[in-house]
Amino acid sequence: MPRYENRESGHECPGRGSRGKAVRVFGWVAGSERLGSLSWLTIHAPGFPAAGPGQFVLLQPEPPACFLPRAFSVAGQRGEEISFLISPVGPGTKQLTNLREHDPVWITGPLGNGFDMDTLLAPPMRRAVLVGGGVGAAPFPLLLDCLATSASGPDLDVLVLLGFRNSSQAEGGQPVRAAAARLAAGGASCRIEIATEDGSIGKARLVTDLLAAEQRQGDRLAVCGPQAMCEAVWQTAREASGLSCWFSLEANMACGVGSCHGCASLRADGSLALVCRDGPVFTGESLYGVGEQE
Amino acid sequence: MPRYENRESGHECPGRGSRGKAVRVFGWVAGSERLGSLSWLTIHAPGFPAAGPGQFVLLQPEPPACFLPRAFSVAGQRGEEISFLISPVGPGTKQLTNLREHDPVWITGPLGNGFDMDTLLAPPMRRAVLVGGGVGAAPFPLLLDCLATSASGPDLDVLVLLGFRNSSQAEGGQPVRAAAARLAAGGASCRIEIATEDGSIGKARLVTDLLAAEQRQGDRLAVCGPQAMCEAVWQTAREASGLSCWFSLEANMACGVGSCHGCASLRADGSLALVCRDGPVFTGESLYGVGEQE
Amino acid sequence: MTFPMQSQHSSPDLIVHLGPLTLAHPVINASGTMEILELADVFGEDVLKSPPVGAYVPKTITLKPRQGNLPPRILETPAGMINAIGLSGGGLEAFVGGSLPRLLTLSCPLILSIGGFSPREYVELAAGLRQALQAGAGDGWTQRVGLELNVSCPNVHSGCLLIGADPGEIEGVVSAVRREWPGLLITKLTPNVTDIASIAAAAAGAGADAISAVNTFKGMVIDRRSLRPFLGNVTGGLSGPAIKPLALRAIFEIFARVEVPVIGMGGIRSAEDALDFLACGATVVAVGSAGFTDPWLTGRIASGLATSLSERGLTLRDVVGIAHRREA
Amino acid sequence: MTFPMQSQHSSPDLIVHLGPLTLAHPVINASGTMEILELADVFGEDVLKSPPVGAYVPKTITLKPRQGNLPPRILETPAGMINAIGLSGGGLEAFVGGSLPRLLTLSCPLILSIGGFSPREYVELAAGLRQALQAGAGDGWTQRVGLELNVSCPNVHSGCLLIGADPGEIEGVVSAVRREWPGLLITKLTPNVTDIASIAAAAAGAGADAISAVNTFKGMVIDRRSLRPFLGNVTGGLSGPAIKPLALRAIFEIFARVEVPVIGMGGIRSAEDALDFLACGATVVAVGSAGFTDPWLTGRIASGLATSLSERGLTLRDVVGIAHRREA
Ligand SMILES: Cc1cc2nc3c(=O)[nH]c(=O)nc-3n(C[C@H](O)[C@H](O)[C@H](O)COP(=O)(O)OP(=O)(O)OC[C@H]3O[C@@H](n4cnc5c(N)ncnc54)[C@H](O)[C@@H]3O)c2cc1C
Ligand SMILES: Cc1cc2nc3c(=O)[nH]c(=O)nc-3n(C[C@H](O)[C@H](O)[C@H](O)COP(=O)(O)OP(=O)(O)OC[C@H]3O[C@@H](n4cnc5c(N)ncnc54)[C@H](O)[C@@H]3O)c2cc1C
Ligand SMILES: Cc1cc2nc3c(=O)[nH]c(=O)nc-3n(C[C@H](O)[C@H](O)[C@H](O)COP(=O)(O)O)c2cc1C
Ligand SMILES: Cc1cc2nc3c(=O)[nH]c(=O)nc-3n(C[C@H](O)[C@H](O)[C@H](O)COP(=O)(O)O)c2cc1C
Ligand code: FES
Ligand code: FES
Repeated sequence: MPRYENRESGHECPGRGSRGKAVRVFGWVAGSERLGSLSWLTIHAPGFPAAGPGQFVLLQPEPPACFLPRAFSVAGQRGEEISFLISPVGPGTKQLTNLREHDPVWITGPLGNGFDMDTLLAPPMRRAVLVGGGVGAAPFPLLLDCLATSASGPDLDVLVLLGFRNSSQAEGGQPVRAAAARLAAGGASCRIEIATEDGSIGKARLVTDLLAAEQRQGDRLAVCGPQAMCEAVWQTAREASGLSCWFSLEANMACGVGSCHGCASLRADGSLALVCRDGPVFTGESLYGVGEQE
Repeated sequence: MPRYENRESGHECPGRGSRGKAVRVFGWVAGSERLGSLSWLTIHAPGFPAAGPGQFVLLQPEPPACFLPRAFSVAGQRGEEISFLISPVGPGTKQLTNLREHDPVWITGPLGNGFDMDTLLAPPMRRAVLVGGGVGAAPFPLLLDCLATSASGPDLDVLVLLGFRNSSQAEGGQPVRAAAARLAAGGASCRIEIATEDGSIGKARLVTDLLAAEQRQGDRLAVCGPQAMCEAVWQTAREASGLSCWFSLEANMACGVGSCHGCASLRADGSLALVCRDGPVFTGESLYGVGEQE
Repeated sequence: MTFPMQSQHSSPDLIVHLGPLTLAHPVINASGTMEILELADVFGEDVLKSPPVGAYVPKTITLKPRQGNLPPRILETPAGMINAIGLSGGGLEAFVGGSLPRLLTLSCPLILSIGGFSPREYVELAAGLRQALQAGAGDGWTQRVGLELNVSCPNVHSGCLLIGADPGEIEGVVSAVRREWPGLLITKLTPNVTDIASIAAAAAGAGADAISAVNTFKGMVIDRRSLRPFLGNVTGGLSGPAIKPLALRAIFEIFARVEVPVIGMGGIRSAEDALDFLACGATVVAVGSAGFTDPWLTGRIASGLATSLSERGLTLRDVVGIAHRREA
Repeated sequence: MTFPMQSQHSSPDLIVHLGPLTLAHPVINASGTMEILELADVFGEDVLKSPPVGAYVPKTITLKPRQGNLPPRILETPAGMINAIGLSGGGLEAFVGGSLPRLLTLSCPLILSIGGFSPREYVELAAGLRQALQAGAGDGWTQRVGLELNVSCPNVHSGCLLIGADPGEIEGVVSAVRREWPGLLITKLTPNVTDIASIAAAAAGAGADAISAVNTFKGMVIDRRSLRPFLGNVTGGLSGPAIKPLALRAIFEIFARVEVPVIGMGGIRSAEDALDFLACGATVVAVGSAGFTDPWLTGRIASGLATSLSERGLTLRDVVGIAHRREA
């Protein structure tokens, strides 16, 4: 049975209070599974604290193929077992997805702000919509598990929209499905829609097509995916009214903790934010502004 | 059953005629066994020609941990299966000894001159003495197999003297034992003596102690090991008379084929030899001269 | 959290004096690569109580607040990384009012790095810091705080790099700052010059108490998709293990030329690397990019140095510059 | 033996002209890193019949025979290697009498690299080669043979490096050789200078038809056991992927300054790397240390370039210098 399946949603979401509690520990691979073109990697990390949804870690196998560690969203956590959804795009991610059980890995985290669950769930709460593109689905299993253990868990209305390149990449959506099933098992309403660009599942469409068809006033959106998708989601969401959007960004990182100032990202007002320290989660307004659509 | 055991000595020794026939091919690991602190690595190398004893190859796994390939004596060959005795001393050798079956490896060779079997066996042939220190035993299984298939095979008198740091390293001598057994099975006289520096096998002694006790006029010595051991063997051998010595040298290499001029080694006359092209096997006289002992 | 054993890395064998400063061990961080207050935010306050560094060096301070260059600003390269941060930070006033008081509570010495866009700016920065320290750091602050002139940042379009490549300019800046700054004065050099030793000699001649080298090597990366420069700033500075052999050569040449102590850096990620720099002539070594992987690396390297020295039966003093002496 | 498909890497799309020379493709070897006659000895004569290179560059020729530096002469470094060969070879006479006739039978152009210890030696070398070629290479030899002045070797203790770091010296050597050499004249530059573009401008101004860059970066390695310099020559030259970002920056700056074509090298090991150099302004690229791993790498890179260009819908001409132009 795959590791992401059939587990109770046992994660205690720490809220945003995990600053000051990050660690750097030497862990090892507890499991690694291919999910189509993505991989589900689980690290046993002794003493690793509870991560919040949208928080990330730095991973570096020992011995490393790359000089710097790489950043990954925490996709799931069961105590000291932390899981990641990884897309093998370069040497760092390829080394990680080729690791075998017991291979040693340094892990630093949890890092960054993550999605602010209090704000996401603050009344008047209508519906949480999770929008993910490709490996951008990574933070959602943990986010769904946190919703399941939240006070309002059983009363929630949750919609998950995932876009993938093709059916092989879409296999990477399985841990999200599993977490959604756990949430629904607790009584919440939770639905998943999947779009593939090449139409290998359903007709060919983008995740923004799903969003345009589904979005309603008052939806709270948690978004993670490639930059172009994020911008398109923002454009789409602005056509409905009263939506709130939080985006989880990526940037090349070196330190992950605010030391190097390398992960700067331009905000709407022309200022620079550090993705690792000020993010990775930002509001749509701060990133893309409230000005007119071009 | 370990790969180096119980095989017929089936290798057709090519003599020194293999120049101009080297190849660079993409092979894969056919087997890897720990022998104490050393490893026996077998690569399946499609189209690889017959190597002579003392010839070497360049190995580089794919993807490589190191920028440059690394040089290794051919320790055994059965058709397209080439074996190596490897001591894990740094990143290159550690990557190689950690490879698993089917892992891909680039292999270039056979390179260098190797031991000249015609001269080694030229009449009046008395006895061939193989002297190896540590992983310097590497070329001997192939050398013994070549002796077994040589015309004079059944009439030979062969003595193998191996020195190791301790009993763990001495396990690396097993492929030499196996090859010696094959040679003896063909009718030759073949004896092995082993010395360990820490006395974990027999009493604590050096391979030169064995040599001093065993050497006879007219012995032909094929020597491979650390530089200090080679020099000590030369000093010891000069105390007997009429001995001929051939030494297989090491040097840091980049190209292995005479392009980079990096592997230069100083000869007795002050000139520089390229270990990869002019060696790796040199006569004792050319390396250490015939002058007075200090 | 794994933490280097305090007992080891403050072992008396490792104590070094850098002018008036006393360092518990010779392994410090390189400017711009370790923000200890950020580390405290992320990992907890312990790092402030027992900092892993022999002395702490904050990011280069500029006179005015700066955002730095447009992203992207960093990329990994073979065995290294390239950066084009371009000196981002709140500027002198924010530093003096914000970080400085907290940094002064650290148990280790502080080395403040400043970068100007003209000789005058260096002087203003030094004067501003001196005033703040005189007011807020108590008597004897010169025994706890040093100043490093970053005349070597490759990522800003005017000012410091130009100063750093010209012995005459260096002399001007160093001697002007020398008049304003009573404490330890370090000059950090760029390796992007024909003859770094003569620049070091100019700095020492003008009153620098120590030389720090090297800053990053100027390089660039091409974006694979567009075939245009990858970094927002077009060029950037290369650091990490890739440059270690080049940095060692620079330290070797500087040590042969000047009498003042040298702070060596460039690609250090292990105690062995640190030994290499000491052997070439560094009195103190700094860890830069490799610390991004492990914020406690400086402490671990100090522990490793202690072990390695005792295994070799050598003292720190024996090792500094040993590569210049014939084998015994 | 795996061999790059001839059909691909001599595809007309890849043909480049370097002065009077016509190269089937723009990927050549770097001097001192590929001895094609040795390759023929080891792998067989095929390599001479269809050389993988667009032009062949033998090791730098000196006037007198030289053994080069004492061993050890090479060591791997992070993502690269350091060497201190120090120009070993049989000297001009041996080259002219030995290798030259065989090299002239190659189907690709030949670029002869020379290194002198004084301006006079460069002139003598050029004159000696010109005479040999006039005598032995038939009419029109200038369309098949070029000359590269190695004024940039970091591993010899006098002469060429000093020349290579000074615009005035460069002008002297280049203009003197220019009078002796009627064919393509390339100057190969050292990156160990403050401003490589102004050195390139001096060479072009004095009559060089092309600039080749970069030679190795001066570095050193410490022996782990003795803590003394590892290389017999103390310092050596760093090459390989580690230096690629630095080399790209040099090419970018040279292209912006001079009109003559640039031969770019430094850490190339893939078609993507080659594209990076073309984008920065190289007309031809050279493979050095990475060829030690694979003697046919030049041919493979040429094939890869052809594929990559056609995937991008670009010609060679489009790509050369594209990093200097704004995105469309
Ligand atoms: C907060 C955060 C969370 C993340 N979460 C996840 C996750 O959960 N799962 C996941 O798979 N990934 C995640 N990522 C992305 C992941 O960190 C990167 O995919 C990873 O660093 C790639 O490393 P690599 O060595 O495989 O590739 P690299 O070779 O380092 O490439 C990294 C990126 O840079 C680009 N690049 C490199 N060199 C060049 C060049 N010369 N020109 C142009 N582009 C270049 C590559 O195309 C690639 O996109 C996250 C990133 C961040 C910042
Ligand atoms: C012809 C030939 C045949 C060989 N046959 C065999 C064989 O059959 N089996 C085998 O195990 N080995 C053999 N070797 C040796 C083998 O090539 C080396 O052990 C291997 O290259 C080491 O690579 P590495 O990456 O593991 O270590 P590296 O890190 O490359 O170290 C290589 C050597 O250099 C030294 N070194 C590296 N850096 C420094 C430094 N800074 N200061 C001082 N010393 C340094 C190391 O101590 C080590 O001895 C042979 C070598 C040659 C030339
Ligand atoms: C991201 C980054 C930022 C840096 N910022 C500064 C800086 O602000 N001031 C400075 O003097 N050097 C700065 N440097 C240079 C380092 O201090 C150091 O000199 C250089 O990186 C070489 O060391 P390393 O190879 O160990 O990284 C920076 C380097 C990096 C990688
Ligand atoms: C072992 C070795 C020998 C070299 N010999 C020469 C030489 O004789 N003449 C020369 O101009 N450059 C020489 N070089 C420099 C290379 O031609 C090239 O400029 C440099 O290595 C950078 O390219 P790379 O990073 O691809 O190796 C040598 C380089 C190496 C590694
Ligand atoms: S990754 Fe270093 S500051 Fe964000
Ligand atoms: S290893 Fe290159 S010449 Fe011998």
